[in-house]
Amino acid sequence: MQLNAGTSIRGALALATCTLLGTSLQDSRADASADDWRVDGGVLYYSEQDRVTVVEPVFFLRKKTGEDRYFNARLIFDTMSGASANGATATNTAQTFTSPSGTTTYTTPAGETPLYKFSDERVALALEWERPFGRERQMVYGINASVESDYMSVGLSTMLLQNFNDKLTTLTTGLSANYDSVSPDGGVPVPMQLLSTVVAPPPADEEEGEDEGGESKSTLDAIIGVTQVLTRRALTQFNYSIGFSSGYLNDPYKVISVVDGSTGATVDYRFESRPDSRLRQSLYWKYVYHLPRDVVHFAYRYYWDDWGITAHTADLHYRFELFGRSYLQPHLRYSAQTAADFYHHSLVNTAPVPAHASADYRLGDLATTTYGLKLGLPVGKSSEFSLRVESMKQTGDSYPADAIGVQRNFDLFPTINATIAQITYTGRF
Amino acid sequence: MPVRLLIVTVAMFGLTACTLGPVHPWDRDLLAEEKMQLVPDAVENFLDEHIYFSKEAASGGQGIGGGGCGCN
Amino acid sequence: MTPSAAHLRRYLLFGFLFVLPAAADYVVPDFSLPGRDQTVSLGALRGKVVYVDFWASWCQPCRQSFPWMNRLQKRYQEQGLVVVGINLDKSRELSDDFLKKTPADFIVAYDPEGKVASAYRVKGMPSSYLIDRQGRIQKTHIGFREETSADVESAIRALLENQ
Amino acid sequence: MTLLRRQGYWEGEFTAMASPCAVLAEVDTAAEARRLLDIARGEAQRIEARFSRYRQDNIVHRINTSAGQPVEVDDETALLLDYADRCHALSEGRFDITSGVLRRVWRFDGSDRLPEPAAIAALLPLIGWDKVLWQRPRLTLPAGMEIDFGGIGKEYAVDRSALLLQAETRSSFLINYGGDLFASGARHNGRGWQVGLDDPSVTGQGSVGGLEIKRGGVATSGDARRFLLRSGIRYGHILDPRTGWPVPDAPRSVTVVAATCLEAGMLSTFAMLMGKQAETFLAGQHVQHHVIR
Repeated sequence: MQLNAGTSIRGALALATCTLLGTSLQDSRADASADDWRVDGGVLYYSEQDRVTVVEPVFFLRKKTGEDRYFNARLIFDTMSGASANGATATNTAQTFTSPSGTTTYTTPAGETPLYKFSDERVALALEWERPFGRERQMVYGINASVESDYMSVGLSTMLLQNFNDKLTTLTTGLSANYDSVSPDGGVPVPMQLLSTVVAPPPADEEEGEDEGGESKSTLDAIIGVTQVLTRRALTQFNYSIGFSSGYLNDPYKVISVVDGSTGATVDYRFESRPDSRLRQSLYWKYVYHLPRDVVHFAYRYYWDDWGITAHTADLHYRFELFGRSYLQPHLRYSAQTAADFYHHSLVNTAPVPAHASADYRLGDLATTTYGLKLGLPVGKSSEFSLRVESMKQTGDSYPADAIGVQRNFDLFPTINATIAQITYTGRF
Repeated sequence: MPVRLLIVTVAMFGLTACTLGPVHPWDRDLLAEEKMQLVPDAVENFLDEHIYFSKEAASGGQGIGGGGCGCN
Repeated sequence: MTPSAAHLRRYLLFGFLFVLPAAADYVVPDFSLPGRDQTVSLGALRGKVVYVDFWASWCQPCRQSFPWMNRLQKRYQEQGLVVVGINLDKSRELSDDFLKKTPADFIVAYDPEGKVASAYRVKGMPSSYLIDRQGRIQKTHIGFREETSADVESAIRALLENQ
Repeated sequence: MTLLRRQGYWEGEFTAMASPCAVLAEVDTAAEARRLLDIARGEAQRIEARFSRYRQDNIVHRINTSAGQPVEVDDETALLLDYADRCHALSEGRFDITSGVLRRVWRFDGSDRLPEPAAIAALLPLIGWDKVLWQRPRLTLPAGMEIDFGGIGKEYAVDRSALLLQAETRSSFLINYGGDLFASGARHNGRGWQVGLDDPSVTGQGSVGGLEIKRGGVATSGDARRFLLRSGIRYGHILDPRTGWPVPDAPRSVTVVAATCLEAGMLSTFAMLMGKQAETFLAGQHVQHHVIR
């Protein structure tokens, strides 16, 4: 461009200046876009009638670290206290139990379901990273760890989400592995050993402390699922998941009553014994529908495993939109499961000793019914406070047909009533 | 798969086939809402999974991973 | 294969085969839409470099693209750039609320039924189309990313430079 | 750093780039004014730290001591180098960021001590942007040569600070770094910001007429006190990099108003470098300008 006095270079200079100021502005000053942070703080209060009470404060953090890139962190504190059924059934005499190492004993009055007292604290931390790979694929990597006085767990997981049809269809596949180690206070019981044969150790071992080593188990889980947008108002998700655990799967604190074949009176107990592997599978379906203002979430799961347990679970949330951003959300959940093959409420002393046996009610024929209500209230421009109160009931066959003699006088499957209360604050900034 | 299960699967698919017309990107206003996400409240979902994991034998289905616990 | 599953499979297949026509020299369909104060017609903007952006109030990345589009419009106004934000909300009230919080210093047009969006085969939200002075699409883009907005801007400058 | 309450606006002052800097903002509260002042000051000091040739810890020092080895530069430096390259082309070599070495021989202290022509001639091989190999992001400066963003730095800092403030507030403000200005828009009363033009003969003490600016950049080249006088000829401090000598008949000062401070600064510098043809050059650019001879 010949710069004789008259030529105008103003346009070219203006463009060069824009180049300098334009791009340089973006490089040095990231656009502070809102909603990069989401923080959820919540406390769960779970309390069973005269059994265990759990207070569980949790802190969730989700930070957007780039386009479709997120960092998630979950910090969980768990304090459990109260009593838990040890597996033995109520009977017509008082009952005393000794811990596997024989160092602690506790007694239960006649006619009452034996419970053992415990309290424990647990801290768990999970970290997750979400990374996009092009517009259609997202990977999630996660690590987690959980520590309590007698239990430790570490694990990692990865999930792939692949979009099709302009994100109308999403295929999710995931894998996770966990390693847990349990070191029960009171020692690791010998499965199926009769409590009467447990010998209290000589005092000398006292100060060396209760804990005599521990056991471990590892778990592998895989999931494959499809999420499909059906209409402007509806989407559905369908997952198949499979999980395999192997190693020490027993509950070290659980025993099973041994009763006299004719009178049905409890004569002894055995530490429970479960198989050392478990293959779990489930089909899960979720359907979400947006009515003119309200939203319905319905989920159904069919579960089955090689312990002989099958379970149907249905879960329904109906969210009523109130004024502004507040809402009321009733919740209904029903789950019915069949007993594990080796579940028995008790064993007959004359019968041959089975390889595996457990009286843990959670492995029995069980129906869980939960209903509750959640209230959500807006806080400021984009934050929210919510309160949820629910009631949960677990019932089983209290008077099974195969009960013998005195057993018929007692409730062999006491109903559990629990209250669930949760307050949560969700902050976005 | 037991027969009962097959019936359940077919029923589900039947339900979803009704209106599968394409949903344009600009028709996803409702689907973009927070309450329409598959897990609208991660805290509640996590706590529920923890309760039922430790109070029932069945577990999982919705997602994977997450620390076990000696919950008893 | 239950009938519905077959339908689903065909539907998935259909998704794969679909390809947007080659972006360059594809003369963009004209449109005329109601604007905030007067009708907005693409034909009337022939001779200008036009940056069409389809957005909606519920779309999070759209919110982040507005400050950048405002800067674009202010910076290249004299050189002949026109930014047109086509809103696809079903109700005007939603977009009005959005614009109160996130002002748009560029032309806004309304396409509640998505007719123009269909004509442009919008594949994701937001979607943007860079149209040269002769009305041909030179660049299309789905989504908004800080990193890629820099080269969109240099493409705009290139189009502005050659008269 | 001070903050003063003025008639209808706040004025914050600080020093950076060896010159008095001010931010005038029509905001309501002192807190808001201080916030904007902090942002502007932060940016000015950031740019000074990165591009001043007086410091040993920045990219300019690394380049000037690279002894002929290629140096990889970051995006912002690359953009400035691209800009300098473009200005070099637009001014046909008159604007050259490698001409800084000439200050080793020229002292404009009003005396009559002109440097030896031989000393000037010895420096010429070390001057010339065309001798530099600039292939983004690598810059290779022949040994002994130096670059200096002095002619761009201050105006760049003004515009950068203005862009940051514009993203923070919609109220009107005026940024003034040592005479290089940017006004963001009309004031509440609809009028522009009043800008006094320094009288070069008594720089800093009196102005030779004012200028009202609503939106845009203002820059002034030329500094009446820096000259040499020998046998009746006044040698201004604006040097032509191609000859190493002051530009003959350059005006004492040129003030230009343009869309950005950078454009105003470049046009005023180009005009000074055009010497006798300064006025004709500026007339061809259709910008508001003011030349003092």
